[in-house]
Amino acid sequence: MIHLILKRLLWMMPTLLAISFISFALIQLPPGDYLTSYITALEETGESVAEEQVEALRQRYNLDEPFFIQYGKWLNNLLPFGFTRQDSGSYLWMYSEGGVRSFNWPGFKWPDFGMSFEWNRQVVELIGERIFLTVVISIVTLLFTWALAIPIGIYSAVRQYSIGDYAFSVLGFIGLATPNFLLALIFMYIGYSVFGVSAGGLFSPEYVEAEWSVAKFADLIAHLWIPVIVIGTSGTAGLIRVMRGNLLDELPKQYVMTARAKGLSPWTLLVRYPVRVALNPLISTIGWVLPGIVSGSVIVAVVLGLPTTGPLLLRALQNQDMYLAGSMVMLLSFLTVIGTLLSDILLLWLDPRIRYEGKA
Amino acid sequence: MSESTTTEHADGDDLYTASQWQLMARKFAKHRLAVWSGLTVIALYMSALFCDFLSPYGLEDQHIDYIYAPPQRLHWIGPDGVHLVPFVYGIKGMRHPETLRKVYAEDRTQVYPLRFFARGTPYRFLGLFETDRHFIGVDRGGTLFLLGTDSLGRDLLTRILYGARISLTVGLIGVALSFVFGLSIGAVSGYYGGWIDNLIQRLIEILRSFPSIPLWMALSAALPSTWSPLQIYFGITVVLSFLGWTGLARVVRGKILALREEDYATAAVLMGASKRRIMGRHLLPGFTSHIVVSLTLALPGMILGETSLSFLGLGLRSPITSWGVLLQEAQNVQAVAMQPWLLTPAVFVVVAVLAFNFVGDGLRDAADPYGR
Amino acid sequence: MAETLLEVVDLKKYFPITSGLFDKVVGYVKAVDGVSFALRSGECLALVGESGSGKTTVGRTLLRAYQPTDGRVSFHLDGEAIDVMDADEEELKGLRRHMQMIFQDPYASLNPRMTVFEIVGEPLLVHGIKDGAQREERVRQLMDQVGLNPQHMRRYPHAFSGGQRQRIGIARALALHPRMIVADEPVSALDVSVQAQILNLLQNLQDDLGLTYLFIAHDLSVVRHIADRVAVMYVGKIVEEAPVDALFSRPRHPYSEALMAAAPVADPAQRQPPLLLQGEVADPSNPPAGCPFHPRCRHATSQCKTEVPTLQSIETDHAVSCHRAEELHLSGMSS
Amino acid sequence: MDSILTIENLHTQFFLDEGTVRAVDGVNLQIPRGKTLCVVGESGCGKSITAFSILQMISRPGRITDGSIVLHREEGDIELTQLPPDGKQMRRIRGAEVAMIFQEPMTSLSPVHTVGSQIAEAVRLHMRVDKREARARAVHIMERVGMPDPEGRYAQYPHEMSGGLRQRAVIAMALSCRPQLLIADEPTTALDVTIQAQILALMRELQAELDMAILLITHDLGVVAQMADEVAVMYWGRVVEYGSVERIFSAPQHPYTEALLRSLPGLHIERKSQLQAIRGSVPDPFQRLDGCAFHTRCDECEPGLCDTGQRPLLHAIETGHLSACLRRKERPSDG
Repeated sequence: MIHLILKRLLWMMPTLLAISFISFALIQLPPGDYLTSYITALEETGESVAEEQVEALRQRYNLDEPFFIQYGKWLNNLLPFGFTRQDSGSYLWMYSEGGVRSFNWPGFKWPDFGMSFEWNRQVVELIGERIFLTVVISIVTLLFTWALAIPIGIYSAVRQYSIGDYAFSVLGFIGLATPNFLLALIFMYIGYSVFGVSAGGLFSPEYVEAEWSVAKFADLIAHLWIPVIVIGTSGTAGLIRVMRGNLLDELPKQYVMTARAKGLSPWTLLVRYPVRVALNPLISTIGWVLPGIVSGSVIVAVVLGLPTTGPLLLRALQNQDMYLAGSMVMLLSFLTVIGTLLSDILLLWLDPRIRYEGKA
Repeated sequence: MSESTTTEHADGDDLYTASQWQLMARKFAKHRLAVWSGLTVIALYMSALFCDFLSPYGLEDQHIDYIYAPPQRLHWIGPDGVHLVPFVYGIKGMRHPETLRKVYAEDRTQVYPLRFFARGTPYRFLGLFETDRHFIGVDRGGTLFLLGTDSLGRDLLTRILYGARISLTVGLIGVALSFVFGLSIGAVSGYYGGWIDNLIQRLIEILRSFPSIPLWMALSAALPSTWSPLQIYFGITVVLSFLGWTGLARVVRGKILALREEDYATAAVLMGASKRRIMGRHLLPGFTSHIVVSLTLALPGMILGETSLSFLGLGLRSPITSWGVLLQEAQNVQAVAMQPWLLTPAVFVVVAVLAFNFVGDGLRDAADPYGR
Repeated sequence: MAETLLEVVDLKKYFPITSGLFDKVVGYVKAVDGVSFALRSGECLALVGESGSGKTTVGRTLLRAYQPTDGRVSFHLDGEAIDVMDADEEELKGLRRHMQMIFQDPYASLNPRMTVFEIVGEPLLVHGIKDGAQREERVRQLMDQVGLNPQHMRRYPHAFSGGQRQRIGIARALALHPRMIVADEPVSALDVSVQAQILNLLQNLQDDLGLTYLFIAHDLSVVRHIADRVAVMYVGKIVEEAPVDALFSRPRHPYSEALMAAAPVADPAQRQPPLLLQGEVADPSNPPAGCPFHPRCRHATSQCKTEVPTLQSIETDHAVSCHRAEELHLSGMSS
Repeated sequence: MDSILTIENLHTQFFLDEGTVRAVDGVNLQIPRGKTLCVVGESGCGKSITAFSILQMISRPGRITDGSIVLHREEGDIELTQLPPDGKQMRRIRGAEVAMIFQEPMTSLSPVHTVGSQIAEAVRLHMRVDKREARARAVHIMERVGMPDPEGRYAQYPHEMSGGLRQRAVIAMALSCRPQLLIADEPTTALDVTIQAQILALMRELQAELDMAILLITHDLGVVAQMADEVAVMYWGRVVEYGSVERIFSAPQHPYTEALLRSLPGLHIERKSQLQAIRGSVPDPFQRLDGCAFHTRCDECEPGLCDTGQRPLLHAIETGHLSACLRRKERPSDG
């Protein structure tokens, strides 16, 4: 089992590296460089930019260097350990001949995702809390999806072709077919026209700027359900299909017959045997449910005005604030990779068959 | 041989000589919802094809006097009794005394019966010849806004019909691109195996771990703003298919791996059939139906992707008209609350996506007519 | 004695087992571990064994459906021995005319998307008979030969029962006039009443066409009925090889004896308490040291636990791989 | 005859889109107490569905449409078909009085529960014992069915065991509550012959010890000959012949039984001779046939008699020997 986890961890490395590479490529994709957009942005606000300031920025972002060297330096910056830039502004590993001064390998440092041009702040600062809220929403949505999809899936499978099954199927398909943002709009419309309140945001106005407290947390919970339902609907619909399918595959199997022939009551039988087995593959669906949730949350957050990564990402993309955008895309992908890894480990722990194969 | 082993069946040769596709068609035909959905899909594409004829106005016809006009109702019964052809009343706009917003009311004195093959804005029918005949319209002086108008006084029904052209084809081209990539990469992966397979599988895994919308957003934000509408359109399809091919490649690879182990594939090897023949005659036909299914199921995803991106302002932009672009007008609650008809393009999105899903589902059930 | 058609020398087929972080190969399933035998022209040699004995792998490897790990297979054609294992694509295609296979599963072995005409005609097409009418004529003839109605040529496999499908598979194997056919459990998936039909067909074809069979099976009564000689396999090796009569009346390997005792005889008058063979078939990825059968053998001595026996001739045509073959008196199937 | 179970005129049908399958079409059977009744027939003859019907484990789209199944027990008879299929009474009978084991040892056990816990669960369901006691009993019965190291095996998962061991575990589970009747549906079909012999011997041994009746469902006439006291031959949803194992094998009365026995290769048949195959194949399950269902394949079929009217009923040839042949009604013969 340890072997399998190690193996998965090892495989995660190239995945993360590839994600960082694609993310950096995204940063580089738009024509022109950020400095140009930055200067334009500054000039628009009426500030003038000094020549040496531009030069300093050019240095800081290595804009004159070839693509791969820029990538290497960017990567080096965001790793929590590695080579630090020396006072001279040169990288140790680039100029080893020129005399080693000092380096703090393998010491740790805070990852440096670069600067946001628009906000003129560190990317890390900007996305810290937003990433946290994104994670909270994703996890709660995942739980919501499961809590709803599993019982419905079981019902649909056990009562296959009943009216309830058909009703859930149709509802599920509609859920799949409705774009997230439309659902969000509908919710807001209902909130606005029926209750006369704004359904947006994650906090009541008085808590937006407040420090974390029990009251703020309670307020978060009270606001969380709308985005969770909106984001979770399509995933729930998909999972119902999966659960129903899994269970329908398991129901006619012989071990279910054997257990029934023992004299188990229908309910105990169902829960203890086929449902238990059908749940296992469901865990591995986290791998594709999670990117969906993160995706959905981005759009929904824009519509509902949630203080998560979504609106920030959209703004960053619209303004070509690429360090911010690239870092966010990368972090969101990292999150899903880590989520998938966790689900794999969970599966390994729950399913003796996989554990056994790992041993052999 | 001492005995004949063939049993004659009463229901004849028909079922026994039916090919895979015939069996599939028969099974599909039993799936009523899927058949209706299939007809809906065909109807949607037909209306997209003939949108300039079907719509009452031209795409960019602006009616300055009728900004944000609500949908007009079709009436059968007028002050003068029952009409054989439905009609609309004329509408009059006026300022609300307090909010100063424009409100519209029916003018019951003006009756405009629906005219078929009415004259209107000229257009080139399928690019073939110039005409000004529209399927429906009303006489000069009247208006026919069955789904209301937008902020520039443009007829929404017209714009939705034109939008279908873009929204329904973005998916097609995206899927076509995914198909080429998915099939070739999946086939290479499944057929050659080894390190190539391993590499491709890793790549797919990496691409799949990206949340699609943020990646799409980033990619489409990277499209140069100097591009022409057509270039943007193709740019978006490429962006959409960037992730679409992975699913298909997996299906293809899995199927090849499974079918390669089938005894009938071994039999072909043992008779000395060439690799090309085994691939083309034994493996490929084994999963074409599955490819058709996954393509059908990939289309709605692409349509949703386009709609979402355009809605956020990162996909198609006006002057291109797509359903997503139309929905941009419905971006905030105020707009939706005041002009709920602006959401009607979304109804078309939902219907189209639903229809594709049901067709795909029906095809999936019919795909394997040889289930033992 | 008839001339040798096929000679197999020290055939080995190992499947790697991978494990660990880098899928390192940590061992091998030695599915076939040094098998040698010869097939004489026109005879039926049965390969008998339980699951995991490697009998199916032998059949597939010598037809080069699997790449062998080691060993030599030569096919004797018109006085010339052709090396099957080293044959290149071109030579192999030529050889395939003469060596064909019949499969166990009548469902999996026919492509459901091809008509009977296409299935049976495919070998002809592959080997250059492009003319449709000519192919149709031959397919008609083949269907007739295996007892199918040629009028059903345009039907798809799903229109046929298990037994009929097996006939289609046989017709396909016969299409190129092969000299030798590997029949891999051709009747074990069929119902009892159909099994006899197919066995009769196989025998008639052998008589009419002078075919040579390598008949892979686990059912001893079928083997006794159709085979001339039998090779008993246990965990990748042949443990005994003998003419049918000799083997069934007086087996020389304890495993052969045990197999026969375990086979249920369809006669309630012959209900002996079977000679119970304890334990299970050894794991081919980790066979026991010495004689692989020793943990289950009643007659095992300390020698059997350490020394690997070799297949040795003890009578004409009768070879056995047991240290105690000479001294043991084993009983076969009584009749 | 003292019987444990009586089945009368049982009809079980499956309502499919393509039509109705009369899987069991008027079965009459009595299972003698403490003895083994073998139901033999080809695939699709309804033998397994009969077994499932006894435990009322027919699920949609199937349904018992007619007939009665009566379990005779000390406290009085009980008609199983009158009980709600998943009601308390039926559940008390399942596993405790009537137990069942299935064909596939690979899939008979839940893959995500330990083997021991599955056996202990059966114990706890029907006996008032605590967890520790249930575990002890489970270990005990595992030992009794010949599983080496029962304590260690208790915590193992099914995939960690071989097919033979799994089938032993399934038998242990079925016998844990000392049932009066064990229904075994092809319990050895998926096993190798040597393992099959072990399992059959184990069943015989346990039967004697527990004095239980066994309903053994199989297609293998060899297994029938080795195991049965009484035999019921089924064809196309009905019992066509019933009698003691000696009578069935030495003097079969129904042409189908006769033909089945004749078609087997075996010691009494000359090697390489033509087997007497039954022509044709089992009729399509959706078909309706008038008269005797076997008439399409029967050499003795008399047009006008065998292919018209109702399906023939079983009639006594002599005490304890019944047959359902229309032609041989009047003239019983020795085989």
